[in-house]
Amino acid sequence: MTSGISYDVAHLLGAVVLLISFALLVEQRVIALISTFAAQGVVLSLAALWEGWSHNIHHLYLSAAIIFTVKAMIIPMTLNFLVGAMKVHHHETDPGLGVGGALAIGISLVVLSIVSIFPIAPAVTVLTKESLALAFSVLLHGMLMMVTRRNAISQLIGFMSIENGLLMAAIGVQGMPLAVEVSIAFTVLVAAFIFGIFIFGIRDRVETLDIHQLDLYRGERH
Amino acid sequence: MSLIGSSIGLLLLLGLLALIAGHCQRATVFVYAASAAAAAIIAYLALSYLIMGSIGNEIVSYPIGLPWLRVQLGIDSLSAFFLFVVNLGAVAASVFGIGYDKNDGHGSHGTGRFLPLFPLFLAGMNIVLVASDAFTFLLGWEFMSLSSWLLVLSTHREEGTSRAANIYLVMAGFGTAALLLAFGLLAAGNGDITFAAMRAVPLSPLMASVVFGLVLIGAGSKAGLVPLHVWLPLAHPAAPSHVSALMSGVMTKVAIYGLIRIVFDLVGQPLWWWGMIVLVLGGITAVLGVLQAMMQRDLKSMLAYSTVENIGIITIGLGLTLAFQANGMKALAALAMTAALFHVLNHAIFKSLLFLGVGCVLTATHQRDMEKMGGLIHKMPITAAAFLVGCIAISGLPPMNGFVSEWLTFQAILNGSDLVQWPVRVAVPVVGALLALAVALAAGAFVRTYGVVFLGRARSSHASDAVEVSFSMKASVAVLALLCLVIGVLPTSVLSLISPLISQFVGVPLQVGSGLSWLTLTSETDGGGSYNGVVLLVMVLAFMAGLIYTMHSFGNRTSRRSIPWGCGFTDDPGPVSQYTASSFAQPIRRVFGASLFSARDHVDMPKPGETRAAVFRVTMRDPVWDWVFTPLLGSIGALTDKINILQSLTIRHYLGLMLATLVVLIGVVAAIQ
Amino acid sequence: MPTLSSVLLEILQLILMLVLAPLLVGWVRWLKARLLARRGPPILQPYRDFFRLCGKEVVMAHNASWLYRSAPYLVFVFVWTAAALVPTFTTDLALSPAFDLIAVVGLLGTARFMTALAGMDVGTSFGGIGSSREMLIAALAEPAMLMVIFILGIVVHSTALPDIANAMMSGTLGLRVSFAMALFAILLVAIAENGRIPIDNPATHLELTMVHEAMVLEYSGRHLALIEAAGMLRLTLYIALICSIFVSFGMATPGAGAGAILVGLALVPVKLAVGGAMVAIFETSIAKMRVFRYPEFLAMAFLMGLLGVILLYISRGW
Amino acid sequence: MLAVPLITGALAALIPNRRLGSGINVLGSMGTLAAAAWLLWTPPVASALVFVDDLNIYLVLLTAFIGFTTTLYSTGYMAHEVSHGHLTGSDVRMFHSLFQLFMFTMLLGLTANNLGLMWVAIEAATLATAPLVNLYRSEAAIEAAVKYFILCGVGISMALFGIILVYLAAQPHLGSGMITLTWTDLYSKFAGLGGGVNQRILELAFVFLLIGYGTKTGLAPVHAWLPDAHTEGPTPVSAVLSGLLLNVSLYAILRYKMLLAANGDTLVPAALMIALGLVSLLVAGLMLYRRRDIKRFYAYSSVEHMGIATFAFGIGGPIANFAGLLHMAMHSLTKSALFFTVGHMSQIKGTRQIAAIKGLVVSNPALGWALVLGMVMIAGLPPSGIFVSEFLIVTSTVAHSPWLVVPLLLGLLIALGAFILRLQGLAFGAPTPAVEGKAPFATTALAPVYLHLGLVVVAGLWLPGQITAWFQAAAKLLG
Repeated sequence: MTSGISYDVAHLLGAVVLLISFALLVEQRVIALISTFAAQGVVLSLAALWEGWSHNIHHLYLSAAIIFTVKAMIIPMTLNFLVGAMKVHHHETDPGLGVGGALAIGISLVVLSIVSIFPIAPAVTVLTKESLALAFSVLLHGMLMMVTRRNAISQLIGFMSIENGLLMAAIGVQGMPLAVEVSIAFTVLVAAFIFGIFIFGIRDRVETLDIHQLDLYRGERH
Repeated sequence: MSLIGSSIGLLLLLGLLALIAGHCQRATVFVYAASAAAAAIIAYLALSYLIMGSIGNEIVSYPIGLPWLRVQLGIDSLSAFFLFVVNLGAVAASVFGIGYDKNDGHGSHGTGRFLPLFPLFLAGMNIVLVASDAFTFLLGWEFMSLSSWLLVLSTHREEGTSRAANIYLVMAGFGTAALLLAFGLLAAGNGDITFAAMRAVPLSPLMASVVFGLVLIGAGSKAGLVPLHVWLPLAHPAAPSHVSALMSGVMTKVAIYGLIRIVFDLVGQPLWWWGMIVLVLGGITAVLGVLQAMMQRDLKSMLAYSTVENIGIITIGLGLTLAFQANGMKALAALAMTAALFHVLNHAIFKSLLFLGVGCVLTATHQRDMEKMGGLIHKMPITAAAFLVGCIAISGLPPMNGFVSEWLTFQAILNGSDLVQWPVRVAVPVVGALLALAVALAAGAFVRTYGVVFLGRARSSHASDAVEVSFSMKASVAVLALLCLVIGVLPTSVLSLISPLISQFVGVPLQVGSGLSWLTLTSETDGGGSYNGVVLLVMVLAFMAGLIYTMHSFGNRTSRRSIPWGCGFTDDPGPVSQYTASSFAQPIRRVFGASLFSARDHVDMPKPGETRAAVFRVTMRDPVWDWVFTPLLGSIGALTDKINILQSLTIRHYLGLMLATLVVLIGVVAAIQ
Repeated sequence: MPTLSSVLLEILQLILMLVLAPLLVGWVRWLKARLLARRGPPILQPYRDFFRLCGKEVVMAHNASWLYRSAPYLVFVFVWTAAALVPTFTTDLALSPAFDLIAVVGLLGTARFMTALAGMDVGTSFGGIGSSREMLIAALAEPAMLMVIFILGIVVHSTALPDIANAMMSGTLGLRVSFAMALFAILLVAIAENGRIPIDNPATHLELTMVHEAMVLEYSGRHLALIEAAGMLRLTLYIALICSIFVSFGMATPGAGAGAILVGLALVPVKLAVGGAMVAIFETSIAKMRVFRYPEFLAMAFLMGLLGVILLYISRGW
Repeated sequence: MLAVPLITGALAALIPNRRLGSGINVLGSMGTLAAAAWLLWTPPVASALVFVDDLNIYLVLLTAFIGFTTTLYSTGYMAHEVSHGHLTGSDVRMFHSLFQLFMFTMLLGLTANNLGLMWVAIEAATLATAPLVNLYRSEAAIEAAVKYFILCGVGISMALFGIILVYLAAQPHLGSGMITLTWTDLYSKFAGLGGGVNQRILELAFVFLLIGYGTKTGLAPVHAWLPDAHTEGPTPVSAVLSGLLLNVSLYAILRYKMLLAANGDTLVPAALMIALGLVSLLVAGLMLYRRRDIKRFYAYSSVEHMGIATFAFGIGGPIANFAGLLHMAMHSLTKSALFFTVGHMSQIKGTRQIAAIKGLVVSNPALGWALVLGMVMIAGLPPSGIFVSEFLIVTSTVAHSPWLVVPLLLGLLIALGAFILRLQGLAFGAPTPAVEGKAPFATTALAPVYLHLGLVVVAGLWLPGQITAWFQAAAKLLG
């Protein structure tokens, strides 16, 4: 029965990650987005932990730890700091698509990912397929978020949500080497770093965090 | 053959030399002289090949080109004939170039930088002619376009050159693309791009027709076949005159070579309706070309349009050849192909002559506008005489060479009634009428040109201050003029150059009349039509001598000069009262131009008492531009504007695009699976 | 190689054309005057004019070049050469095998080319008008002429004039509608090429109506004599040409005896006289056209020719 | 070889002196080139992390070579920018060190045997060049850098997802662990199994990899970062972005295509590559017409040429693959040369606006003719290597599927039209006034240009046997 329980728990955790990504899609306040993102990190690290425990893969513990520290703690804290440093108002919103639109498109993306992932692999276990499909959905949601949001911080969160999707896929596939997670973590760190620089750079120059303002400087508009 | 290869190599080396020492006057002279020598060697070798049927090794191979297909240069009778034609023009142009004043009416300095391209251009044309695989052929073909494009650009500071050059190279690229596709289809059987392999591949009629269409587009655009001729009247005049001579007189022949090489050699048995298409296109080209030529004020544009006309005449011959060959009428096919090839040679000679003559005029007057000339026959007698010969020849009048090839073409047309398929049978007389119209209009156009430029009185100080040009320039036009006469008088001598080629492609040689008197050109063995240049020349000379003697012995020999009849003016009304080029063309413009080119005369006549000058203006529109190219360019422009939106989207839009691409591709893959 | 008799006949032909041409023109002028109820000049007046002009001093424009001076000779020689090729009384001419109908048209073309150039050489407005219109007329006439040649080419399978005349005389071709069309076309062409009414009026010197006369307006003395003689020769040539094709009876064939040749010779003036009379009658009964109606006139000729070709195709089965 | 740029980069970061820094930069690149050349004589040793075979050896050489010429060029360029106050000394220092870092990532990406490592290297290349794009710190540069970073970052995540899918497919056969991401092992296993691996997963993976690496390759419609990054960055950076980065990411796509081909017959990679290649070619070709900024013009031309190369690999077969490889090399050489001329030109004329520059062959003959030569070459006219590659691509496409030739030729013609139009405007006509008559560093600026173009001309007429052998072997590997 362990396999049954392990399946159920993994299933549950994966679904929660997806749900949180829906929450990310519809959440409008920037500050709240950061907290939601942190929650996603926590659930993801739990998923990694569970996967490692149920399949007895030790390096996944390490992965879980990295995910927890980076995604659930360091990055949200950094972002909160940024928000504070740049005096972003607590009620500043970034509406994106609106609840209805975000949900409609989000659900169709989930359908797409299931339709595309499920038929491909009769040989692979159901769990792998499912976690892949969920991961793909999270990834697509991250992209959707980047497409619809204007605020630099919400964009950054969308970007990292994509990374979360990737992590989820890496965890879901058995025996993915550690190098991958480390590299992801590494990338995300640097990403945050660079983003921070850009955000400050943007702020220095443009006096706003609204990415939309940058569009004024895109090349050869006329 | 290896000598030909070396000569081409020499031309390439000369290009490099000129690149290094382009500024030095001596180097210029040397480069032109050496180009002339190299071209002369090739022409000599080609001639000896045609006469003797062999010049040693027919194929040489060089360690360049594609890794698995080294460049091979080969010669056969077709190559040899065109090598002769091309290098004949090249020698004349090179000799002319020695003396060609840098300040040739283009007002450009720094032409020295463009000098390297002259031998490279010659090399490019020669490479096309001796290529024995598609890669080398297209390499030479593009090289030829490219170097001539840069030569056109040597006058880049002039208004209009840039547009001309741009249209030229894009059209050339278009033509090359069509040829590339044609070669690809020819080779598709086994992927082997040597001509030998292509000959061996049998094509289905459909595939052969597609190849034929592509070649017609590819070679036709280079040759200047309507409606792909639009670049030609822009580009040819823009180049320096000796380059114009090469482009018009010679490069168009390379295009004809391409057409013959692929359609007659590589594709195989033609279908009858190919002949029909080529024939009709040729007729239309001839008439449209000459009508436009009639209406040009710019000397070089006029000659360029006349090239379009002559390409039409050549094409008519080729179309008839195809039609006859498709019906298995070998003797008539031989006649028609002889006509076409003869005209190739003739046009190369007299068009080079005319362009070089215009080069002389430009050197002397620094003008291209006919309306500013006049009376040059007094200032430049030798140029004027040579140019007159060219005008008679290009108008297709005896005793010059142009008449001979047009006569042959008419003979071929008159036999077109024997064809089997009724559409061609109806087309043949109509095309014949078009050809007759074109030839007669050409005579009108050249009367106009010669009359306005060389005859009458000088219309500007440019013309009245003109002086005769340098020796090398005079020499090259004089020699070409002599050639026009010699070929016109002894046409049968040229036939012996063409007959090996005819035997190779048609299967039977042209049957020169045997039962008839010496040196008579006949269309068939048993009579048919006939023309004898020698008899004509002898008669004309004898009658002239007799006549002059008679008139001067028995008539009044005195003469005096006076002012001409001025329609009631007692004072000399001056040169402005002369008929101008525009007024000469006016009847033709009213008759043909009004409907074909929407030609309109606009007269702005001041009211009595007003002191301003009256203004006369002619507007013309080219139907090909209006119907084909302007809409095409417009739609590309509109498409460009639409797609340009992609340049300035926001980051989020781009991400959306990425997402959409992902979704679409996944959908596609799912569909494939 | 040409036989001796054909050489002799050729020389006879050359002289005959030269002699008959002014006579023909004199006859046409006299007849026209009579038709207009005038007395008219004597028929031999053209000869007198010719010799009178030859005796006069030449007056040339200051600007006239060597081309202007040599043009009359060249024009005369080319037209005369062409005239020597058209069978009139015999088809056995020494030069005929050397030149066919197209070559004859070409020779006349060269003559016209030189005339037109000469018209532009003096640098006045009249010469230009004349040259310009002359070249327009020639261009319009040429397709119609080709149609005539095409019809003959289909039937006779040759463009050689003796072949055509022989074939027509043989009577094997029968009467065909196409020939009527061809005759009609070539008549219109001949009118246009010779500058007769309604295309041009050889008698006018009114500036705006001149075509041929405008080109040669500045010529005088012996030059004018040659130009006029060439014009007469050309008219004779065309009438002879039409006769040799369409009313070719009575001509001597190669190898025919002296009697046949004499019959042929006797018939030539008769044919020319009838042709000339027709010209005179036609000219007096019609008015000159505006320049821009020429295209209609000659297009009619061309269409007749084309119709003839197509009818011929039909009659022979596609 | 890999160590040299890394050390040089560190050194360059440490040394404050600008002249010394650029000297070290040049020396380092020379060392890299020498090390790469040394590879030729040492038999390739495959380890789990790095390996060398016929496909990447030529790209390594090319990369090292262009890196070297670019550093040569950048000495003069950077000196000019500093002396005109566009950049500060510390900017140049950053440039040198990041440039060497970029070279390191490129070479690592090319030689990596581990798919993860390759991914990391390519991602790191983005990170190294994003600050370089932003070197001038103008608003437009920030926008370009942000766009570059975000689009490539998202793109590369797609690629990672693809890698995970590849792993998923291979895992049942190779087991877990690093070996399953080692390319050589994967390849031999796939080839050995002969179709045993789940092809549908691989095909799906290829979609992600194509979009991911395709973003970096600059394939339309995911090319959007490319024009801006090329335009706003300093010219040496534009040259290496266009000449090297695009190649390396296309190389990455090829590696996966080889895996799929080894596993068995599949239409998907070919179809997708052909489609994206054609779209890139046509979109970029049309884009060229409305360009006002000369560097952006060239950037779109890069998109176009990457499209052509991708198309060629999509067609497949020994000749088209050969042509694709040749096209990549020729495009790199020509395009970097063109960027050099453009940088030089904009420094002399003080503008990058196409409309504001005319008559270069008159005012600056050496530069103007280099531009003419380069533009003619890139437009695919002979005697250029690009002519050869395009010829081969078209002829092999005709043999493969004739109808594809029509859009291909159409795209080539459209691009040709744009090139000729712009070239004539820039090079000919009456010259426009220059900010400075003659740039003091003409030699270092133009020597690399003529060197590159000379190589392209030679390649257009004659390819050395060794290079042909590499290309043919690699073409065979590509299937």
